Amino acid sequence: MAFLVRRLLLAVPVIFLVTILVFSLMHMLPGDPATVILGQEAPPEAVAALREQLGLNDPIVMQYLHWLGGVLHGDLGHSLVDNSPVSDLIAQRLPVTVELTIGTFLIALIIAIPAGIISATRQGKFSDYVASILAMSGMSIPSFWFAMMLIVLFAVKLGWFPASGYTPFFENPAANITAMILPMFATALREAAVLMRMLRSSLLEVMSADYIRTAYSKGQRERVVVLRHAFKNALVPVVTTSGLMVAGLLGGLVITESIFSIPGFGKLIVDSIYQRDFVTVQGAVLVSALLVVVINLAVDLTYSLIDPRIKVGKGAEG
Amino acid sequence: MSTLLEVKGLKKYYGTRKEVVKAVDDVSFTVEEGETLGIVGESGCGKSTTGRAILRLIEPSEGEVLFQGKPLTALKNAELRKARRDLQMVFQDPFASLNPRMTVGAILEEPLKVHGIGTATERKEKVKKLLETVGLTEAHYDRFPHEFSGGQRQRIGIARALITQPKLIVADEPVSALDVSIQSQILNLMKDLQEEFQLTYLFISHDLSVVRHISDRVGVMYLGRMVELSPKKSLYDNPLHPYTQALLSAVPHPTPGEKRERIVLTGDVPSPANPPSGCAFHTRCHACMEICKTERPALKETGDGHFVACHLY
Amino acid sequence: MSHSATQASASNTAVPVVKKERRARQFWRRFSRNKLAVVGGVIILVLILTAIFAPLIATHDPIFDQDYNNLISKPGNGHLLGTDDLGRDTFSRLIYGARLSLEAAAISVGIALVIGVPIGLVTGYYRGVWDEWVIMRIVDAMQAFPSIILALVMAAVLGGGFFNAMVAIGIGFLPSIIRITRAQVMTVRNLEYVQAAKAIGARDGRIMFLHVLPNCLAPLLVQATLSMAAAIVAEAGLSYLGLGAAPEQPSWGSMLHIAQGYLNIEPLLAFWPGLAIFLVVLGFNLLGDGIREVLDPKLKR
Amino acid sequence: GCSSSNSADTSKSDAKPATNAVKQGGTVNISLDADPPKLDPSFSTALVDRMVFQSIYDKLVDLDDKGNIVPMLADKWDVSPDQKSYTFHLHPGVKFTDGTDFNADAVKFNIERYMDKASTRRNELQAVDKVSVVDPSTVKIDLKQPFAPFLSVLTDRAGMMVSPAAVKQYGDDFLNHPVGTGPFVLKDRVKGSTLTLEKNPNYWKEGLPHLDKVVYKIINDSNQALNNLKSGQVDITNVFPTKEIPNFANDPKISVVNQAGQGFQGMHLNASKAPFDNAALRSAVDLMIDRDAIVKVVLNGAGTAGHSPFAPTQFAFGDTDKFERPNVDKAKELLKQGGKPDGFSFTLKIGTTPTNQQLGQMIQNMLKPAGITVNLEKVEFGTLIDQAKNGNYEAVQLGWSGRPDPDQNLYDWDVTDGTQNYSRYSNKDVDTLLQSARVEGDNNKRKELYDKAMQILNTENPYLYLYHSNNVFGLSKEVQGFVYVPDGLIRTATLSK
Amino acid sequence: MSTILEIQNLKTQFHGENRVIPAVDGISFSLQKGETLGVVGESGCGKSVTSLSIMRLLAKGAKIAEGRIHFNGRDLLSLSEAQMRSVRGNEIAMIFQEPMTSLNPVYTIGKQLSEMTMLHRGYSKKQALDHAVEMLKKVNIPRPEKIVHEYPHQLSGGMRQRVMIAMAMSCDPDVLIADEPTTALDVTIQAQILDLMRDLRDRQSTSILLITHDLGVVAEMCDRVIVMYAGQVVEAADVNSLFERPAHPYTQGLMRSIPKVDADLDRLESIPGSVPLPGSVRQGCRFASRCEQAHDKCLSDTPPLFELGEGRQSRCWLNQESAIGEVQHA
Ligand SMILES: Nc1ncnc2c1ncn2[C@@H]1O[C@H](COP(=O)(O)OP(=O)(O)OP(=O)(O)O)[C@@H](O)[C@H]1O
Ligand SMILES: Nc1ncnc2c1ncn2[C@@H]1O[C@H](COP(=O)(O)OP(=O)(O)OP(=O)(O)O)[C@@H](O)[C@H]1O
Ligand SMILES: [Mg+2]
Ligand SMILES: [Mg+2]
Repeated sequence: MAFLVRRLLLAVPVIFLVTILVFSLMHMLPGDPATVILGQEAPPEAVAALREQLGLNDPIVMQYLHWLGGVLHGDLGHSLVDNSPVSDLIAQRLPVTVELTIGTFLIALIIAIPAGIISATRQGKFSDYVASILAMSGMSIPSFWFAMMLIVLFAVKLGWFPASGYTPFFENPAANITAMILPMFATALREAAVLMRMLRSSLLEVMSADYIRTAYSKGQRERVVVLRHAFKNALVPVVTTSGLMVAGLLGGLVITESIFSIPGFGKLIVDSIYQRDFVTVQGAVLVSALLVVVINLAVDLTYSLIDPRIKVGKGAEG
Repeated sequence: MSTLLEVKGLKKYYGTRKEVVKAVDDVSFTVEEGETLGIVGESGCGKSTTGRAILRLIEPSEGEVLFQGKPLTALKNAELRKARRDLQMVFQDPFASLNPRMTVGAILEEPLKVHGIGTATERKEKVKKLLETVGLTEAHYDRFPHEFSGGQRQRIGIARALITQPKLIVADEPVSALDVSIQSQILNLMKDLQEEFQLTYLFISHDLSVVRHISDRVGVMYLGRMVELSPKKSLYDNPLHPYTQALLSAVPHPTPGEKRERIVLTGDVPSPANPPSGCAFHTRCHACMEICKTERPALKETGDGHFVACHLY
Repeated sequence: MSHSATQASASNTAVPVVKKERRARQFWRRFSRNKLAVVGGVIILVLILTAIFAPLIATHDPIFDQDYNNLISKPGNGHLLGTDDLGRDTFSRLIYGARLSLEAAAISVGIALVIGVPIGLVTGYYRGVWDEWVIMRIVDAMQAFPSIILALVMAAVLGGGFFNAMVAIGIGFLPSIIRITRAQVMTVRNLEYVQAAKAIGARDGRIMFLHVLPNCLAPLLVQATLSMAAAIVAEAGLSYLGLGAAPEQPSWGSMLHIAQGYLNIEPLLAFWPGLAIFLVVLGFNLLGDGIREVLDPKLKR
Repeated sequence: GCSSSNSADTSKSDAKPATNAVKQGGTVNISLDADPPKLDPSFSTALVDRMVFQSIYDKLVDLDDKGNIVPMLADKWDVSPDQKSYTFHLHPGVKFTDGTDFNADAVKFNIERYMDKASTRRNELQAVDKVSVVDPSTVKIDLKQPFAPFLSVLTDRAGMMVSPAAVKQYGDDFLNHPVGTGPFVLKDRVKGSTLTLEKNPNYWKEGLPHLDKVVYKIINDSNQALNNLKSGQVDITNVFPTKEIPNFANDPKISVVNQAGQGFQGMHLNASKAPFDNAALRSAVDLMIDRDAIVKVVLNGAGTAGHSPFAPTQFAFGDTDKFERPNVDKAKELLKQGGKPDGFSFTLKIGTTPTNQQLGQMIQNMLKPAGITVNLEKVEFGTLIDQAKNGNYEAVQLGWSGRPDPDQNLYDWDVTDGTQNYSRYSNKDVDTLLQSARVEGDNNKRKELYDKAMQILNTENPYLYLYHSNNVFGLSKEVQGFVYVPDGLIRTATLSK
Repeated sequence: MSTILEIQNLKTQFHGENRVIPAVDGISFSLQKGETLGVVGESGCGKSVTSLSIMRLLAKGAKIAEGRIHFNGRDLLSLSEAQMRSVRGNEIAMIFQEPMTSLNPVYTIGKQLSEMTMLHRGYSKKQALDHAVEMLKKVNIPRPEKIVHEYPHQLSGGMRQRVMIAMAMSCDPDVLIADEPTTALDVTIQAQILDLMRDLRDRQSTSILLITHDLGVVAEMCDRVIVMYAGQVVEAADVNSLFERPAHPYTQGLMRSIPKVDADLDRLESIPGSVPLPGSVRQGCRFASRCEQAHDKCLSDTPPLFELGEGRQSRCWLNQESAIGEVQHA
């Protein structure tokens, strides 16, 4: 518990910096939000009025503090564009991306773990080569291109899956899943490749460790040595990568989301940037940074589950 | 003979907020000009830390180091860099102590460059000559470290320490990474060089035989403290501290069938983060008394330059 | 003296301990045994040659050779891979696209290295408050920021254009470059040869740049190569979102962006630039991986 | 003085003979290419908002399929001879979907709300002096001076009636809780994804709407929208990839609505700074552009090349829309006049869509023979508008979706300090002409005034008109009752499936 | 005394970057029941490769090219992998040099100790754990009931090496191969471990193959010694004769180059140069380049391993006259 508190406290400056970073970046963006929101036809008075109403005429620092004050009271503010609470927007969009992320990650794991193990234990053999080449290719395919090709094949030519669109899971689970499969696969391929390579090299390293030789010297069979003795030890870097990956996916599915017209979190941020909806962007990025912190925490907790040497709270900084 | 180096109350604590590792805890000794002071002790007892703190490669937490009467510990950075011309170090790991991206020539010339000694050609000459001195040849000048064996690398390390013609060389386990037959080559070389250049050595090792061979005086460290310090003969023939006695008796002799009284210590060396109170050795000492548990014994002379920190004396 | 002399000659005769091979050649030999890495190297070489000799290889002008009577045509009619939405020769645009891809990789990774390496070097060497509480927290904050969004905003802040977009992508690479440099510096600075340099009285600057930095380059080289792959994908991604290279520039990413509109009509239009990106990214990845394998002592066999 | 007075009894759905009974119930899915940001007509700025508004709100008057102004909530209206006073006779017994009454008070409330400083409708209603309630079903609007486009304005957002009670209840958040008198009621919304509307069971037009549900789905990409149309997940798409039009000529399931709209596309040339402070150079650029090629390539023929802001359906349309074929010699002549005989270069800022890019590159290519070098700069839309407004550009490509009245497509662009006069163009004669056209009630006279203004503008060329694009919808053949209205907005009340 | 393990002409090769490295080049020796056989030699001379060859646990790229390993009447090299597994840990057990890294960091001591008996003796978890506690007691680990639930990183180096020994002894193996079991430990801890090994050997009459480079350890522990140089046996003798009258110049040099803890030597002798890489000497005696007594024949002719009587062997032309024969296969 003390550890959790300490870690969260340590995260405070980071979160704080994130807010400053996003705030200043958004205010450095060319394009006055009032102008963007009101569009081409707006008369200058309306723009001025909106600026006033949005508090855009206050000094930047005041705007920041005002926003921060709200955040500290649990109020992320209201969207500049449609006035709905930013927290509602996030609550609507985040679960979609979370579903997408989890699905992507699971698919990636299901591919990566067996492939990584096979490739590591058959190092230098044909199957290793095949797996390595496939992994390298997987890593090199731009996911949005891959997505486009998947749409051409599976949605347009074969018609197995919808080309795009999104149905909330609780509305129609089957429709939800069929709509999510292509986007998940489009992204998962690359992630699987990354994980697989990480697992492979980590396993190879572990397989040359002394304690693996010890395990063999006990008369243990290879399968047991690999799955029991080596695998768990090889997981630490894989978990690190997974953490980074999940964190990256949560904010980084923008392009997948736009290709498949999925109303996700990344798209919310990008759309809000385009609409100069500062408040929404700030809120969303803040939440995303918090998620990163939480994921890192989860990763650290996982470490200590895997490796008793890593005491929770130690070895955080690399 | 005059005192070249004087170490007074040297301490080095590594602190995390929760625990303090007392790597070196109040160590004092002197090194006379031209002699070799050996320091022995088990792994983690603070030998290296002592050596490095003297050269201020790590900043000592407390204490004073006088070199030729001048306090090294008080020097500013620039002065310290200058002073390092006279104080050199030979490192333990012949594989890690040479920059893999520099040629032997560049490695050896660097100290000269740093101290602005000689012209380019003079430096090159000097290096080539020194290569011969340490048992290598001119031909090695342009080679990279990875092209050498461990023993040869250690020669290069020694040459680097020698090139500025220092007065004191701190050698931190210079032979422990080497095979026996190579080890003796290096030990011989070091002895020869000492003679040739009137060097003073602070020789750190965990190997009692090696220390005996090379040293004039020997200090024994345990858990960051100096427990015994004495001329070699009297230390090896008549060890006073129970730890020294145990240490000496634990060394296997290459004499088969020899029957010896062996003191086998129980337990492990305690952690320097949490050293026992009083005499740090009392937890493993066969002669432990009540006073040992509470009072830390001072290093006192029992005669003939033989110092011991033990309540028995 | 006599002793050392005899030893000198003796040790000479027994020297042949380690191969007398120079690093570069040894590197090359190891590298060339890794077939995949060689494939990667060849791909990149072909890319570079294509970029240099684009005018000789291309059959048409990539920008101004528009033919409004021959839009989105299939291969044929003097167009090796058909034409695009303005009747331009797809093949020629692909060929010229190699230049942009190389520039994208060079600019973004260059920026990241030029800024990131010194920061990582200095903070990793000195550690302390600045490192821990300022630089690393900023790096954390940047990493907590979704990377594509960072690039997007930075690109918008810096203003349009290819160069700026690449700078934005380069800034996105900064955190990882700083981290890798710093981690490496922190390992290397404790190595004995760095201590040795300190012991001979060398200044910090000399130690950092002569002793620490050169020995940190291996992982940076790997990271740089892999980042080049990432840069090309990122450029395509930004182009896909409508930012990046000027519209007439035959960047593969913007070609893809345009081609997406014709996916139902002519999927091949999206196929070619995608394939080009894939191959080049694969090339950089294989190369980076090969270099890593050669340099990583743990993987040496 | 032609005070139109119309008194068609109920709704225009009667225009269609309801011979065999229209199918009731069911859902129609309409794809929109963007998420409607603000469901409040008072603050709405986006074209796509207006799509959804057609289902939620009714207007005082509406447009019919010919573009004529027809009754809606106002059964009829009288215009005073000085054209400064409009009296609307409201349809009786209409209720908002929150159960409150629609009456003259509500109209007064709405018009005044739109005139508020913060409202984006303010500019459209600036001619309004005051609104007075004559009796519960009669409301009178007085203008400061005659304003010819007034009724046209009321066919759109400024004429939409929202529930005053709901506005009071929700305040700023009304835009997320829209309440009108329309055929459908907003039930559920997932931002960025769907808007689900349900039938208004008490709709005042007898027998309407037919559908139980209308779902707007946000699909940004027109190709994706088409894919969804093909697979049946969507019944109507509000955009259609024009290059696909020929492929659907005989499609059994999908028909394409491809009709002229009211808008125009073109580019602003910044007349306040070099090089385009020189009219000859502007004209040289104008002359070199091959508009026919653009329509062919960019629109795949779904539009008409043009040289004026007036769409073919509008009364002001005519000879002013004609243009010359590109002519290098003549252009060179103009360049000489402009003091740049060897050509010049300028930066054209364009948006980031593929169409924007295509257009930009064609212009770049077309100007090359005259020695004019175009540097294209892709600018993200938010920045683009900002820079256009601030005059921070040399040339910028921006168009207009169009409105029914010519004034709404010209006045603000070319009058000195007009809200859309990004070209920073100023010409006394043009100002006078456009002002007079505004207050003139007779459309024939107005056309003359516009012709005169366009003659000046087509030689001065502060804005280069390029083409009028069509509105192109994809429509499943299962959908019945679709009526194309030239404002390009889909009316859902009459749909059935 | 009966022979329990006999190595005949063992040749183990590494397939290096572009050549074959004969790491072990024709080694023969035997281990008697209850005997401790020391193997000494400089780093890289092939000690570990020999032991790993016996266990058939060589790293990838290594191959046993020739030879036989007879163990209890079977040739280990001809066993199937499954048969070999039942030998490993059960009949021949092994302790490695690095106690710090030879235990799996993610499992408890108890779990790692149990693995062996569950595998070879079919113990239940409970039985195996009890047995583990029993074994830990035998190696003098205090509070064994607690230690079985701890992880390796919670133990000191000495404790871990005891655990390794306990593990190796779990199934009462006939042969224990100890590859530099104390090299990583401090002298005082080394003394504890050596005491323990002696004790176990005396109680259970296990045969021990003790690999070390420390002649002191050899003198204290071993009955017989073989000295290896560059992949070959250069001398074999009982421990007393070896230290009193080393026959091979290399052994002689080795003896003279170690500093003594109980005597002051003015100057050490040293063997110049360093061990040649296996396979780098193609002709003549592998030690010739470092040998003070080398003559022409040493450079041109490869010496065989001469049988000197009383079980002594030496690979040096100087011993040719006193030889009573040559070891076969050599
Ligand atoms: N940078 C450091 N931070 C924390 N503790 C340290 C650090 N360096 C050394 N120590 C600790 O200080 C103690 C003394 O270390 P030192 O390296 O001086 O021992 P040593 O006698 O040289 O041991 P060895 O024989 O293993 O080289 C050890 O317990 C070590 O763990
Ligand atoms: N995995 C390997 N690949 C290639 N060569 C190897 C490998 N392992 C060992 N060798 C070579 O085999 C020879 C014998 O190695 P071995 O490990 O048996 O030496 P050792 O006598 O145990 O030395 P040490 O005392 O250092 O443990 C060495 O020269 C070494 O270079
Ligand atoms: Mg040390
Ligand atoms: Mg070994």
